Amino acid sequence: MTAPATLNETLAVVLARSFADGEVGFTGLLTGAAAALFGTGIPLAAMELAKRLHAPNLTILLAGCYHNPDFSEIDRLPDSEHSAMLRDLPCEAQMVDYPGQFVLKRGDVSFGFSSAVQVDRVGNINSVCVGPHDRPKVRLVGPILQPEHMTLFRREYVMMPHHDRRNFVQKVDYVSGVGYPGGLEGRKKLGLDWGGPCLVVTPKCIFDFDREAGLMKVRSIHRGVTRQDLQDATGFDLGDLSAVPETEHPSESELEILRHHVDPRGVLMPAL
Amino acid sequence: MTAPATLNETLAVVLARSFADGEVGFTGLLTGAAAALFGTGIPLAAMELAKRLHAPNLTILLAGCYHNPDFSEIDRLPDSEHSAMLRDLPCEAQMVDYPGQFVLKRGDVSFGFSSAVQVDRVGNINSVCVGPHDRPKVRLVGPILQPEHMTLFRREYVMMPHHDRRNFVQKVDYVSGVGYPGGLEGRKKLGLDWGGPCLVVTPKCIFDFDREAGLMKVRSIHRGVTRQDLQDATGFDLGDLSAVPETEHPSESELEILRHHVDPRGVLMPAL
Amino acid sequence: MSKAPLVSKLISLPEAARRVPNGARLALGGFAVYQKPMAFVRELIRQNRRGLTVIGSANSFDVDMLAGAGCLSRVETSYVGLEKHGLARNFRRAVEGGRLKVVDYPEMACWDRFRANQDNFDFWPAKFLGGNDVVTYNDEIKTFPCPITGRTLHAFPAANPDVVVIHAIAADEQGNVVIPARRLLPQSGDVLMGRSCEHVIVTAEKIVPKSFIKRHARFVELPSYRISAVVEVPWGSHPTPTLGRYLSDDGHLDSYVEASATDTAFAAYLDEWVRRPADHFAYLDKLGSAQLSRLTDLGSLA
Amino acid sequence: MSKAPLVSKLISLPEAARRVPNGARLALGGFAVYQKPMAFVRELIRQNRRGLTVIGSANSFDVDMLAGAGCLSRVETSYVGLEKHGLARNFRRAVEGGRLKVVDYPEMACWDRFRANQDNFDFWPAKFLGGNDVVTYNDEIKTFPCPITGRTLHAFPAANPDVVVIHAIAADEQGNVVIPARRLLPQSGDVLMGRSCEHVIVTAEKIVPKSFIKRHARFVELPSYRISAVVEVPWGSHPTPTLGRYLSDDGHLDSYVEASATDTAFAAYLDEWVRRPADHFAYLDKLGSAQLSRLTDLGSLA
Repeated sequence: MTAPATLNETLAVVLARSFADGEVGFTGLLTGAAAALFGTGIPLAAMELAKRLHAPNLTILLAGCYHNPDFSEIDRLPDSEHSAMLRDLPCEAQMVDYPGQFVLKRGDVSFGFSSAVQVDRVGNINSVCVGPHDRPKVRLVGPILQPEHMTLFRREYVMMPHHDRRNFVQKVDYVSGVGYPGGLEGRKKLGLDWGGPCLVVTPKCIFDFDREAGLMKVRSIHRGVTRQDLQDATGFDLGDLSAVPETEHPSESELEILRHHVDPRGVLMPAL
Repeated sequence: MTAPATLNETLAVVLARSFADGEVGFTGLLTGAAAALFGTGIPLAAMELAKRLHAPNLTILLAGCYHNPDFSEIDRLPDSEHSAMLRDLPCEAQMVDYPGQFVLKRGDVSFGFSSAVQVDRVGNINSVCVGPHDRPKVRLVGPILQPEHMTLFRREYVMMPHHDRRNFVQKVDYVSGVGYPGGLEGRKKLGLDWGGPCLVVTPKCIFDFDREAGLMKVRSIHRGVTRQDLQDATGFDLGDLSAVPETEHPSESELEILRHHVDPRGVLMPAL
Repeated sequence: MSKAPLVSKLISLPEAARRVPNGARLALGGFAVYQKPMAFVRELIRQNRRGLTVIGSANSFDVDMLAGAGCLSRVETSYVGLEKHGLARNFRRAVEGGRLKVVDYPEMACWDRFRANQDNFDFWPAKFLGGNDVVTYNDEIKTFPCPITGRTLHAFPAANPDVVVIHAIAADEQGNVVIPARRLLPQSGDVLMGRSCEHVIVTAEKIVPKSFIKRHARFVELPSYRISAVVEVPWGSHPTPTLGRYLSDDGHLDSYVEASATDTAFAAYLDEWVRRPADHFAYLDKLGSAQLSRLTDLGSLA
Repeated sequence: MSKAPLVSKLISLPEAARRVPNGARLALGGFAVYQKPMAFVRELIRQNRRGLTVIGSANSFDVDMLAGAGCLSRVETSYVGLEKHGLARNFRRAVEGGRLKVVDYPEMACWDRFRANQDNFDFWPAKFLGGNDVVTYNDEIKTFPCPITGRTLHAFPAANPDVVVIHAIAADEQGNVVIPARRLLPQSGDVLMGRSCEHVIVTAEKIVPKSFIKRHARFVELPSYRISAVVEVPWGSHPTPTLGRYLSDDGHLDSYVEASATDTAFAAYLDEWVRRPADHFAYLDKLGSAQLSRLTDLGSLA
């Protein structure tokens, strides 16, 4: 009998089911074990799985540049975006210039994955600073490509490797990626044509959005996580969680493909 | 004793003397014997001559793309801009994209050469139409790069292979390259930061400009051309030509270099 | 587990041409007399397309042939001419006869208009249009103050093609397009156009397998998701050249130019070379293998 | 007749660094942790430069080292971090201590700011900034109506560097710079920066003869007339990589990161690795031939 799905596998399958055929999916190349797993490894496994199921024409943009790379001959994920290793990784196209193959501002990217230090109730994300901008308590790396992820990509998966009160806050200290302030109407008023977060994926749960109202809500809770655990780890009120289901499980065949074809050597999702 | 300079040689020398070291000179690749000679061949000979005299650091942009090409192994000038022949012509850099190596809008091009069907008193040029634009008597090729030549290049040499009343007109039927309407002040009012025609070179004379007043005037008349010939061939009043000198002559050494080093095989300036 | 088959975007030339409706804004790749999608142009004529607007950077036989066949109502470009082959006489007659409107743009402004679409802007700024009659005769060009300095600038409109058609050397059935390493300006223009529109049709000298694409990954400048349809059309830019495959067919172009002297002679040319041949291969057979072979460009063997 | 000698733009590293005055707006090439002109950065620190603004697309050790040495007053970029090596701790302390102002821009907006200078515009339009705090904290970003559609757009200011410094593999004494065929995004950023400013300094792994330039004409993306000065600096991006020559020196970077934990430890690092070595070659000798050799990247032999 097949061993039960790990959390990583479960998340990869949930993501895979949400991709449509022909879409273009963009990952960064995150570093650090947990961030790399959530921001890069699980998304890549999910896309590779989807390509073997219902979405053979999905295009993977590894590190935002390398089209449909071939992982079959590498032992670990690259940890440098524009290095000799990625230059030499077999793929179908390399983006080496901007504007490049995918036309960012025309919305060629169907979905992306980002990470952040803070996420708030309306789905804004922050990687710039904790505390006031001009004299922050903690200065972070900066907005990077988050502004583009959250507006120019058609939708965004926010991948949060940690789920603590300091990460899930009432209001982010700096909006470096825009969620749904004022809901869909609010985004329209801000001049944003499309895009925004669709799911927020954490080690405890999966959030989706009431996009009209502009509010993040718990879509499912992972097996083994109690409703109380989840609320305690979250810096804003999650409301009544009694009707929230457990996160959907992979099927036998999804797990089989994931384990034996997508990532047989644990390159994409190494055991931490 | 050296044979006297031909008109082509004289023009090449006049042009060469006007180039400064370190400048960047742009030729198109004109076709048709007379146009190719005036628009491409004589300018190239002039630049190659200047490189051997006072301007070794001048950069030649053949057909606007091919940096300092090596003509030593070709028998005739190319007659196609983006052909296999130019791809394979040895040079120091190929511009294969826009924006490319020379930064057009920052004024990297010091001077260019253009041709036109009409030139008028203030130095406007026209290659779009004769007669009204919406129902022209003669439709020509279009503005091509003339708008850029006359504003974004630092200065322009207008090379006119023919000097007739139909070419030198009071007012062009369509301004596809701007001269000095209203003089320097006029250009400033039009929002133009630099550039404009410096010389107009014809088989009969060389014009320069009173840039303050914005008027073309005869700088010199070629040997063998009478003042009456010149006025008769020009569609506007040239004023009192009595003090206008004959076009300056090449020196012995300039001619020697031109004939024996720049164009010993008549590739750049074939005898027509 | 083997992956599911990929979607093929390969269609026939007649099918591809049917995707350009009457009245469409059509951008044709290539530049001046180089690498024009001429087989596609001939198919449009065979299908008797009407009322097209062609948007380009520099045009030649593409626009001239369409003008001569009465397919065009408007051209937006910087140049319509045949370079060493002279003026575009069908085009001239159509414009002088009031049957074809030309909207003139400076050459690099034509590129900028596609750059605007690539950036999803509706306009592109310009500092160099003052005093130029391209503004006088184009009320789509506006002035506006620079939002930083206040200086008055011109804004010209994005190209806004409905359909882009380019001719390339190689593509796979999914629409991954290879641009050869030794490219020149026309090939870059094709890449830019291919990034300016959501409906891009590629005619390719050769449909190649995925292994070829992977071996040339650095040169796949237009990936599958940018391309709507692919057509295999060897010699597809004839009589204009395709860099790395064949040179300009100057002999054929001379006969073209001669025929373009009058409407009657050109109608005969169209009958002979466009309408009467059953399809593109009948056209190639009519040219003959000797003539085609002579045109070969070896490209680079390095 | 032989031509006159060409002007050499070759100068020493100290001379080159002196061309960046206190208070200058300095754009540093490379991207994130890749191919940063680190030898040039170290020379600026040796010369005790003050009050610099660094403008970039994504920054790392370059900005962190300058911040740790007190050279900076302002940074305009999308990212300052060390990727797999963690946060940029000197930078963090300087910002958190109020000694360094950061103007945050979205990543591709950073590129667009240089594209603006390349097009000689004072601004670049954007449709995607609504609701983002990059606007809240930056009064140089303006709104304006699209001159064609009337829609409200943002305009962010051009990068406006006083000096651009990039590190490349090869250049000749005249400043023709070769970008290798197998380049990636950082090398394209260098090309863009090199086309955005009239004062461009190139540090090059190797000064090559004109024959090398001619053999690589397709790859001379920054020609002589774009370049103000050239410096020969082998291993000039160390400890960051130069694609096609050497990899990242992760061992050295670990010791850097460790030293950056406190001001005191970092001052000791700067003394040891920047101020005490007599020049760049003393720095390389201190690293030692074994360590340098291990880093070699063969690039492509094809």
